[in-house]
Formats: sequence, C-alpha cells, structure tokens
Amino acid sequence: MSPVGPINQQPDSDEHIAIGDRRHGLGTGLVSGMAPVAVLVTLALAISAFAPSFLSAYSLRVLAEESSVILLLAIGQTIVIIVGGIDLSMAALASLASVIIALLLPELGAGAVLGALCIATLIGALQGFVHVQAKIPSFIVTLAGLGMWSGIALSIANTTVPVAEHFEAVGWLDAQTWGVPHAFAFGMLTLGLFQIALVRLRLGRYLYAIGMAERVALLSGIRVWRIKTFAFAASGFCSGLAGLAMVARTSSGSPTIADSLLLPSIAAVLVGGTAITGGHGNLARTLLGVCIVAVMRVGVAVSGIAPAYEPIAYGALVVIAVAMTVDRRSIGIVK
Amino acid sequence: MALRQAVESRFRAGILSMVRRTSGPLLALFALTIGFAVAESQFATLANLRNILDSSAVPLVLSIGMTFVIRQGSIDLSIEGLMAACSLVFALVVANDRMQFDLGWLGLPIAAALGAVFGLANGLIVTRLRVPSFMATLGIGSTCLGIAMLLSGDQPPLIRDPALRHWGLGQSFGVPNLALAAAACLAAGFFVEQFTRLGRYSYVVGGAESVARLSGLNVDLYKVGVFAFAGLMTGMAAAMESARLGIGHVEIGAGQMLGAITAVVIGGTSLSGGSGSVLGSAIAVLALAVLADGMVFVGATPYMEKAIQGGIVLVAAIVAGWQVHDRLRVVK
Amino acid sequence: MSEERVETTAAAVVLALALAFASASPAAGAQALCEKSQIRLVNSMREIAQPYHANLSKGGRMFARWAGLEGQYVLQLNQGDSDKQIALMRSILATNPKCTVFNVEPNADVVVKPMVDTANQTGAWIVTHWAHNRGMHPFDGYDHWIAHVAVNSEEVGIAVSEQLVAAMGGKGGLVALQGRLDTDPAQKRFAGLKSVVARHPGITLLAQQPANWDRTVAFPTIQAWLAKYGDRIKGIWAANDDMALGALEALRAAGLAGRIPIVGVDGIPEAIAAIARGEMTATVSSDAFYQGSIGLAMGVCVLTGQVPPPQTWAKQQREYYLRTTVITKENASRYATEPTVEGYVDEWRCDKLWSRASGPAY
Amino acid sequence: MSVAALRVEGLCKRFGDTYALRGVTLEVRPREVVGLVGENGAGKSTLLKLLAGVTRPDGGTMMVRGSAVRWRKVRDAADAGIGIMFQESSLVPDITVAENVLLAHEGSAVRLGIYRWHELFARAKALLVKLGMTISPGADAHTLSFSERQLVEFAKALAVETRTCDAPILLLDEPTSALDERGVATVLQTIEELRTHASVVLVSHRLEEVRRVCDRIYVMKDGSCVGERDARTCTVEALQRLMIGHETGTDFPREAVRSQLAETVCLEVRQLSRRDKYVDVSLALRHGEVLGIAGATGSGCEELCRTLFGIVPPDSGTMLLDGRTVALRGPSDAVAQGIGYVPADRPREGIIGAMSVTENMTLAHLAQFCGRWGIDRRREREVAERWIERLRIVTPCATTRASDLSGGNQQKVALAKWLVGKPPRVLILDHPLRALDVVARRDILKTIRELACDGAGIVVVADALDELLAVSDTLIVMRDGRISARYSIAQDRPTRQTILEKMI
Repeated sequence: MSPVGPINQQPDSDEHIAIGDRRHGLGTGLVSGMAPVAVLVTLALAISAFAPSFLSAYSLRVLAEESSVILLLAIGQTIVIIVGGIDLSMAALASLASVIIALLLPELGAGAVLGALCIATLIGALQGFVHVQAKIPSFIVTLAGLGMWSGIALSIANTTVPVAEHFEAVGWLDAQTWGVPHAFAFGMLTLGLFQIALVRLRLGRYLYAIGMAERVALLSGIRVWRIKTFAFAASGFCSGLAGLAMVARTSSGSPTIADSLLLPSIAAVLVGGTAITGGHGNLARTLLGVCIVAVMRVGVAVSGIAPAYEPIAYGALVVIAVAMTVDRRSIGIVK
Repeated sequence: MALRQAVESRFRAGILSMVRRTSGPLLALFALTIGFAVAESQFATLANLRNILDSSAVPLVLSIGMTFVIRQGSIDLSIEGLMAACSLVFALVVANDRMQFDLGWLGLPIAAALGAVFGLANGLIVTRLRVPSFMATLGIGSTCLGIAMLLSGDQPPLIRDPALRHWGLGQSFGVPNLALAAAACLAAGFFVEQFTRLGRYSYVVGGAESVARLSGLNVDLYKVGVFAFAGLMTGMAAAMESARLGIGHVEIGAGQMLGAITAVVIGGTSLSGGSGSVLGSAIAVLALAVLADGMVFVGATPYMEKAIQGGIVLVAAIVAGWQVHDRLRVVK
Repeated sequence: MSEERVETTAAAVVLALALAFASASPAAGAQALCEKSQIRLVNSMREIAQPYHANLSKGGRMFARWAGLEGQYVLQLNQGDSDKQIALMRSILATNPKCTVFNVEPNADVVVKPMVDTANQTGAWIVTHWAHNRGMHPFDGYDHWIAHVAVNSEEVGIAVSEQLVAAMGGKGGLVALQGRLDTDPAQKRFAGLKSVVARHPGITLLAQQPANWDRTVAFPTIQAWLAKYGDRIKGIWAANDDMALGALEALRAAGLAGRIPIVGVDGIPEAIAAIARGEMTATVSSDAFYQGSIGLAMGVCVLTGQVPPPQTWAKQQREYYLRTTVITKENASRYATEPTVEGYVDEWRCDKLWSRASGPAY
Repeated sequence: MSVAALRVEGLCKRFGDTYALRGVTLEVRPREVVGLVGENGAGKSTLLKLLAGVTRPDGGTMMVRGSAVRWRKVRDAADAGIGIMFQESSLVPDITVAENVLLAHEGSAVRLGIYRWHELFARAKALLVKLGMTISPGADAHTLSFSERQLVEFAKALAVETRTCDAPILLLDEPTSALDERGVATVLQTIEELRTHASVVLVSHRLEEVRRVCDRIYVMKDGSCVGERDARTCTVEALQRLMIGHETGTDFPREAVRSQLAETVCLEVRQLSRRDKYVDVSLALRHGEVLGIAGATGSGCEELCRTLFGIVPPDSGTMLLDGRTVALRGPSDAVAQGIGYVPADRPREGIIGAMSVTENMTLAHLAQFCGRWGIDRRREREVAERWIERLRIVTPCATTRASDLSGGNQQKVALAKWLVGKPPRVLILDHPLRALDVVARRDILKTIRELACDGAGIVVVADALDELLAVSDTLIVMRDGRISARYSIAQDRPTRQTILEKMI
C-alpha cells in the first residue's frame, strides 16, 4: 500500500484555489420536487390506456402487495442516503434474513423473527461502524457486504428452505383485511414511524445535518459515528423486515430471494427526489418513488412489453433522477 | 552518459517500487499455491497450472480496466451488464446459427469498440451530469443487461466460426490461447499505464485532482478516457469468454465484478485513488484463480468463494485507509 | 422381480390407463366460458437465455399462432427470482383474470402453492409442470388448477444414468454437475444417479458440485476436475444439457471431446446435435416444445367449453407423469431438426390432451 | 529603462462584499527579485493568484513585457512564462520527479500522447541541475525527504521556462514558512541563482530573509500598496512600521480597559505540545477575560485552537477546566464541557448553509429543546428569535436559509450556536473577523466584549493586530509554535510595533 504521507494532503480549504464551479443542473429544487408526481401520473395514465382496469381496486391492491418489499428496502436506503452514504448490501441481507427465519421458525416460532431482525440490525450497525471508523467509502463497505452476506446465505442453505410449521408467526403478513394487504400496511406503518423520527426527533435533525455538512456537524459536537452507525443499523433492520415479508409471501426462505430487488429499491429512493449526495429528501418522496417503480414493474407485465425493457428503464431512470437531484454546490469533485 | 543512467535509474527505481508494491499479492499467490499443492497432490501439475492460466484470462483483462478506474478514485459496477451486451453482439456478428453475418476475427475489435462506447457513456455521465461513478455505472450496467436480453431473444446465438472457437479453447506452444490474449492485453495495459498520457495522468487525477485542475490538465477528458479504456477491456473480455463457451450469453459476466474489484484492491491500488499498477492486479488475479481452483479441488462449494472475496475487499480497504487517519476527513 | 415380469405389469398399467382415459373422454359441447378474442395465454418461466427455456417459449408461441391467439400470448420471465414469478402472475391478473391461462415452469417448488391459490381466488386457470410441494393436488378442491404435468425426475435420472454407465462399460469413475439444489428435478435426478451407481459396484462417483444449471459455471468446474482426477474420469453426468455442453467445451479445450461419455437432460437441439456428432452420449427429452404448449392447449379447451370443467376430470387426468424419451445416437436423427407445428397438431386437439400421459403422479 | 517584465496597474479583486485588493500598482523588472510583505489578509496571496491566472481580477490592467494581457486560466499565464509555487505541496506521490516537475509542460517529451522517457528525464535533469539539485529524475515523489520535495516544487515552478524563450517570472508564496534553517538557506541560495535568468516575486513573513535576497520590496496593507522600498537601504523596523503604520481609519473604539478581572481560572493549559505544530504552550484564561493569540500562518495558533476544542489531541501536556484536568476525546466532549468553537472556515465548518437560521443556532445544544415528543419547535423558535434580537442579526425571519445571510450575520449565527444553551464556559473564536466588512467587524467585536462581560472566558485568535488590541484583555504572541511574548493590555500597553517584532 503506498504510504499516503502528508505531502498528498488535499489542500483543505479550496478558497485559494478557485475551481470553476460549473453551475448547471437539469432541475432546480422546485422542479425536482414536482417531477416525481408528474412521472407517476403520466406512467399510470399511459398504462391504464393499455389496460383500462389497471386503476381498478383489485389491481391497486396487487400494486400495493407488489411494492411492500421494495417499500421496506427503500425506507432503510433513504435513511442511509440522507446521511450521505449508500447501502448496496440490503438485498443480500434481506435474503440472509429470509434464510435465517425459514431455518429457525420450526424450533423458535416467533423468536426466529426477532432473532433474524436482531442479526440483520447488528450487521447493518457493523457496516456503519466500519464505514465511519475505518474511513472507508460506504459503497465499498456495503459492496463487500453484498458479497459476504449472499455468500454466507448460500452456504448456510444452498437450497430454498420451506417453512414447515409455525408459519402463522409470519403468515399474517400475507393476508389482507378490508382489501388492504397487511404487508403494505406494515410497510406504511414503518415508513410513518421513521418519517416522524426524521422530523420530530433530535436524531432526525442530526441525520440531515450530517448529510448536508458532516464537518459542521462534527464541530457542533454531534457524535457523528453514533448517528451514522444508527442509520446503517436502521437499514439493516429494514432489510430484516423485507426478508420477513419475503418469507410470508413465498412461505419459504431462499438465499437469492431478494437479489433482484436492490436496483428497484435504490431507483425508488432516487426517483422520489432524495439527493444521492445526502441531506435532501424524505420518506414521503420515497413513497412516491416506490409507487413509480411498482407501477413500472406492473405496467411492464400488464402491457406485454418485452421483459428486457425493465432493466433498461431502471438504468435510465436512476441516472436521470440522480442527475436532476444531485446538489452541485456541495460536491466540488465528482469521483 | 548521464542520459542512460537517468533512464536506467527510472526503470531500476520504477521496477523496484513496482516490486515493492506488488510484494503483497505475490506473497498471497505463493502462499495459496504452496498451500493447495500440499493439500492436493494433483494440484501442482502442469495441466492444472494451464487450467489456472486459462480460468484467470478473462478476470485478468477485466482487472486491467478496473485498475485504471479505481486508481482514478472511481468504481465501475457496469461490468456484468457490459459483458452481456458485448457477448451478444460478438456472437451475432461472427458466424453463428441465427444471423448470416460471418465477420470472423473482425468480431473482436467490434466487441471491444462497443465496450468502449458504453465506457464512454459511463465517463460522460460522471463528468457532464456530475453523477457519482457507482451510480452512473450501476445505471449503464442495468441498461446494457436489458439490451443483451433484447438481442438474445428466445434463441441465444451459438458461435460456429471454427477459428474463433479454436482461439477460445485451443492452445499454442502449450499455453491456452486466451491466456496469451490476456498477456497481450496486460502488455497493452502496462504500456498505456507507463508510457501514455492517459496512464500517467490517471495517477495525477486520482492522487491529487485539485493539483491536476490547477496545472491546467483537462481532467474530465482523462476521466472519460479511463472509463472508455475500461469499457474496451470489458468488451474484449466478453469476446474471449464467448469464444470459449461458443455462445452469446446474458449471464456471461455473472460474478465477475466482485472478483475484478477484489483483485485490483489486493493488487495494491488504494481505493481512495492515486496508486497501484496493472502488474499488481494481474498477480492478484492469479492468486484468486488459484484460490477458486483450489476450492474446487478441496470440494468446497463455490458459494463460500463469494463471501471470501467480500471479506478480502473489506480487509484491504481497512488496511489501506488506516494510514490516513485525519479525524476531520469526510468520507461519504 | 425378474425383467419379464416388470414388462408385463407395466403393459397392464398402461392398458388400464388408456381405458380410463377413453371412458372419461369428455362429452363435447359444454358451454364456452370465454370468447376466443378474450382468451389470454401466459407462459411463465425462468428466462429465455438458456436453450431449454427458449424452447418452452417457442412451443407456447407456436401453439398460440396455431390457435390464432398470437396477439394474446404473453411471456413472463422471472430471472431466477421466485418472488418475481408470483408478482408477475398477480400483476397481470389485474385485468380480465377469468379468461387467462397460465402455463407455469416453476422457478422453485415453493412457487406453485401461492400461484395456484392466486388462480383459485381470481378465477384464472393454471397448468403447472415439473414438481410442487408434496401433499397438495389439483383435485383437492383447486378447481382452477387444471392439471399438474409432472415429470418423474427420478426415472429420468435413472434412465440417463443407465445410458452413461453402459457407455462407460460398467466401470470407472464419473463426476456429476448438479442443478439448482432448491428444485425438485435437481434433487430427484441426482437421486436417480445415486441409485444407478449403487447398483453398479464398478462405478464410483468421484465428485459432485452444483453448477446452477449454467454452462459458464460448469466449464471451470470440469477443468479443475480433469486436472485433479485426470484419466480416472470415465464419464460426466450433468443434471441438464446446458451444463453438459459446458462440460463438452471443457473437454474440447483439453482435447478429449468425444472420448469421455457425457449425459444431460432436456433434449435441447444443441445437445441432440452433439449426440449425433458422437460428442455426447445421451439426453432425456421431456420435449420443451410440448411442455411449453400443452398447458395452454388444455386451458383453451376448458375455456372454449370443448372439455367439461376440470373438477369433473378423473384424478389421473389432473396429475400425471409426462412420457419422456431417451435420445441416443440411434434416434438422434429423428429429433435433430427443430420440430414444427405439424408434429404437435394432433396432440393439441382437445380429445388427445393426455396422449403423453404415462401414469398417475399422486 | 528596460521594459518591465511584469507590470500591473490599479488591480482590484472583490470577494462577496469585501475588497481583497484595492487598486494595486507594481512592476517587476527582468532579472530582479521583488519582495512582497504585509500582514495577513493584506492581499499578498490574492495578488499572486491574479498574476498566475488562478483567479480573474475585477479591474485594472496587467502587462507582461510591455503588452497587456488577460489570463483566462493557469495555462495562459504559464504560456507567457509565469510560474507559481504554492505554500501547500502540489506533488503527486506516485509519479516520478520528472513528471511532477514537467506536469502539463512536457512539450516535445510527449509526442502523440506517448512518453519519451529519456527526453523527459533529460529536460527535468537540466532544470534540477540549474537549481543545484542531485535528485534523480526517475525517483518516485513519495520517496523524497521534506526539503527535497520543497526544492522539486521550485523546479516545478521553473518549468514554465520551457514554454517561452524569454526569461520566466516566478511567483513564490511563503516558500520558507515550513522549513528548518538548512532548508531556508538552500531556498534563498536557489533564489540567488534564479536571479541570473529569471525575475522573481517573493511573498514572505520573514522580513529578514526578504531584505537579504530581494532588490526592491513592496509593502501591502488592507489590499493596497502602501510603499515601495529599496531592500539595501531600508531596515526591518521601517518595513514593520509601514506594514502597520498610519491608521486606515478603522480604529476600533476601546471601552474602558477593565483593570481587575475575576480571579477564578476557567481554562488552564500546561506544557501542551504536538509534533511540529506547537511546543510547550502554557496559558490560563479567567472568567470574563478575553485572551487574544496573535500569530502568522504556520505559527501554530490555529492548531492550538483545534486542540482546545478536542479535534486534534495533543502529544503531551494537560488541560484543566475550572481546576479539573480533562482529556477531550473529540468535539462532542468539549461541547459537553461547555466549550464553544467558531471555526475560521465559516462556510465549510461554521454553519450549514442549507439549514434555517433557527436550526443552525440550536444544532449544538438541541437536547435542551426536546420535550417528551421530540423537538419542541415553538421553544426553539422563541430562543432563536431572542438571540437574533440580542445579537442584532439582520435576517428576514428566523426560518430563512443561513446561506442567504450576509457574512457578518452568518458569523453571528455561528456565534449564537454556543449561546442558546446554558451559558458557555469557554468560547474559542478562530479568526472571527476574516472576510468581513468594516461595519460587521466592529459589530462582532462589540458582541465579543458583551459576552465577556457575561462571564464567559473567550480565546480569540487573529493575525490582524488592530482587531486583537481592540478586544483582548491579555495577549499572547506565537511564532514557530512557541509563545514568544505575553502582555496584559492594561498594564504593559504593548504597541503594534513590539508585537509585530515578536510575531515575525
């Protein structure tokens, strides 16, 4: 490893070296705020033109069911992005949680669910702690996490683990009352709780402060490492919840069950308007993003467009959404 | 006379520092090889050595492009999508059972050029739209995967061209052809890294970008150049794997990304940019190939390998980051 | 039981079955449930990047074109994600569920129960293939679960392993490439291999490893085994043709193509061609074209009223084993060319739906 | 009279609402070494940056060898033979010395993007030899010692020579600030050698060195040129008087100096030291006392502040708060102990521009505004409005974004951050008046004195002496990491002249 000695010290204050700050961006605050609503409306109308009953009660319920897992993942991802990081390991962690739940349900019953959630939260906290203390970019830590957790999940149970008994400890998530899927209601409840925390609690204010200007937060006496570790722990907890919802849906745990949901959940957060650079955005925007992604996933299925167009749409959506919402003032150098 | 000494001193100093920097991966390579050789008698045979060379050919070419990208402080998560798209295009332009093209050897430059075009897209999104590199490459990677699925349709093209199939599978002078191709790419990568502006300035852009801007370098041009170069190498790797398997396949790149990143990090390129060399990455690729091959020998399932790679990236990042312990340095 | 006795009992069973089918052949003229224009055919499978699944899709599309319903043919791919397969089914049922027929190749056994429940709730129609969790059957009150076309994977495993052992001359070591272990075919086919190996003391199983049904994983695994076991490997068993062809390329790289017998399952065109060239020994075809279309054919017959509602059918019509054919060098030429519509027309007719049934599967 | 190598007339530059340069006129003749001296914030570095094309002037003309020029970017200045050497190191560790020296000036050594190493080494060797260096051009930069790196920076600045046939013009910004005696000697000797084929503009705090090596010296104060002296004839004292001489009309009214101060010591520090930052620093701060610390850049006063606030732990020494020894593990400990810190780099470390004035104010002590149901926004707003009025902060309302306020008001918000909770025990202000207009400066100084009267112990670090004299009760002067003098403003009545002597 090359010793990065003092001579490579980046000049701290860039004042004396004026770097041309190209101030251009596709969206101002307002535009990028309204954009997700416009996209959602146009998408829904376009698809209901294809399939008139798309906006019927049944299909909206399917839409809700569809998006409950992505919603849970997106909640955790939003918190991590607000604090200025990213969590690429959520899907793998959700798969690991589903395997743990499926394996432990027969013996421990409801205890298995608590156990899995605790493990997932601990893993998330560990990733946050390593990211902050060892000064490693969060996408590197979570990319390594992606490899580790899916590797471990596959080697624990390289087959799908069907849930033999005690399924009722999990099954209630898959049912529905008055036409509202429990999984979706559970997701909305979680979203509401976290949104209240973001707005009302001291913790929420600190999350935004660190996302906007980590150095100022540090110099204001905020224990940055503790808040960031909490953010990644919350992301781990949401991954656990997503794994739980998965087991409820397919009455089984599998090491690769959630892998395809990583990109949609990140797309949901970014399309909602939360800035990748941190500090801007909230869970209400994320809910909008989740609806857009769900409508797109369902729309592709209903309108018979070739399945190959879905990854193309995600790729384009993610890049455009980030380009519009990234806050150019705060990042001098884009790596 | 002073001139010759200067040149010699450059290479002596250069090689010395190169050896010192690649001592880590070299150590890993020897340790793993000896370990498995002891554990499995058949491991250290010529045939198995040839296998390891053959199976490390494609990851090595991928690690060349990835070294440049990581040295610049960026990351490329689009490898799996890019390989899928280039593999399909390669399979469709050479003699295959679906289209009537038969461009033969011309398929290689086409696949590489297509990879470079996608790499260019990565670079432009990062520099022009100021999107962080992991987001831009995640987007482009997903788009390329969709394109590959479209091209694959419901009948993945089988490659019929005998010359290319021999190139993919055959050997010359006892060395697998793909290994020779990978060595050629490594030589090209080393030349670009040590003898061209793109290579030398990637150290400057990665190590001290503000100094680069201040000295009047067109930083964005070199960033886009590096992403395009990485794309070119990924396209080449896709063509090689397709020629070997004789099919244009959507999942041809599956699992290659984490392996390439692991190799580059072990190879001495620090994740915060500014250091490392393609030689170090190449040696690390060999070490990982020995590990993977040994795991099959020992009968361990391939799943643990993915977990081990994740662990190595984390440990390497921790070790690399440990020296720079400025409490105020903000790491997103 | 001696060899002959087995033959006669098998014949008796088939005869009984044929009678049962004949008697239960449906009276024509039940009233139609949907207009032809409303019927929607959905083929749900893993992906089309692998030749076997590609043939499933082609079979389905061929039937849709023959039945004049090509406009209403939908392909749903789940990229190996069980949850997405369920999600895709439920989302498409947002519109006119009553006239939608699903022909499902499950990504994993656990997918069948949620999909069948959805069909029952929404009034859609579903035919499933390969295998499902034990303990549930179409005739246990699942009126909209038209039929389960199972494949006796253990029989398939045994048949193809016999071919491999014969080609190896009854002795020597073999290596096995397993499929995705969370699917019934993978587990049952490997069980078939183990029972055959148990019956032939001269044969030893040197090594086995999952290769995810994929040739890109099979290739390096075989290379490593060749290096480890060298010429002790006398035979290669692969749970599907894609992995078998990956193994073949690895042998070609080592200059051993055609010299070591390889067997696979699925009967994809590329494998049949390899068998014709003598580079592969045998494969077992469940005829992907047929599997991709028979479910849709049954659905159309039910919806157009040409057959009575499924709940009135005999048990063995709702859950039966599909007849599979072992393809070796001898009969490879017959299956070499890609099948055309004519080959299946008479098997799609509503009174010939069970022409390939080879016995009850419950 | 030969044409001036470089001549500027009426050059000015504005940063926001303050003038960094107010119409500077000076010239550099060929093969001449010109010194540029002045207090911190006098505009020396800003002038160098304009000459080198790093930033663009807001007025005035620049002439190189008689023809008017306007630089759009650094490359234009380099083409005209103007090279700059910054204070911070600009070497890239992982490439060779030759590449560092000739970065962006490779010329014929790189054709069609291909490096011709031997030519590059030859050209770099020539430059290094010209500066008397024996470093091999092939060595990697990170293998060099500290002084070798400094000399390579010289060669890097000189590399512009290759771009024009005329004699190059070198701009050196504080080249000797971080060097030991031997390093300073080599730098001065190098400048001596440069005289034969280049003209040099040297910016430095070390008046002794400037006098020894320069031909003429310009003195700058508050953004304008207040005098030009021939180096041979003028003395260091004359220069110092010029630097702080006649008043610039911003005399700060000094209320009655309080002779007696509260006896209790709130902050005490004994033998604090940190490797090559500061050595053996001891000081005591009483309640209600304003302790000023004067020091040029590189004197260690900024690092001392960071240690007092717990950002950078000291290597040795103890720190006591109200008599109890404390070991601060981080800023959060310092805040818990009632210490407040207003950083020098306000936009990046002082306030969060995207947040409202209220949120900025309550950020540090948010716990005191939380009821049972989380943050009590009503109480938060009330306290914010009270302090907005108390500190006379000009803002449309309490919820406007902090970035929309003027510099002075932003500084007050950064100050209020530590006052909204329970009264602070110690307040550390790092260059509180930097980049503020005169009105804002006067207002902040008044606020500081009011806070002192409320009983807080205040440490003010600044390099402009008039600020410190106007507000401090006792004054400490630091030079090269050591305390060089202590004065009690009331008893010793130190003059600016004596303080400056101890500073530089």
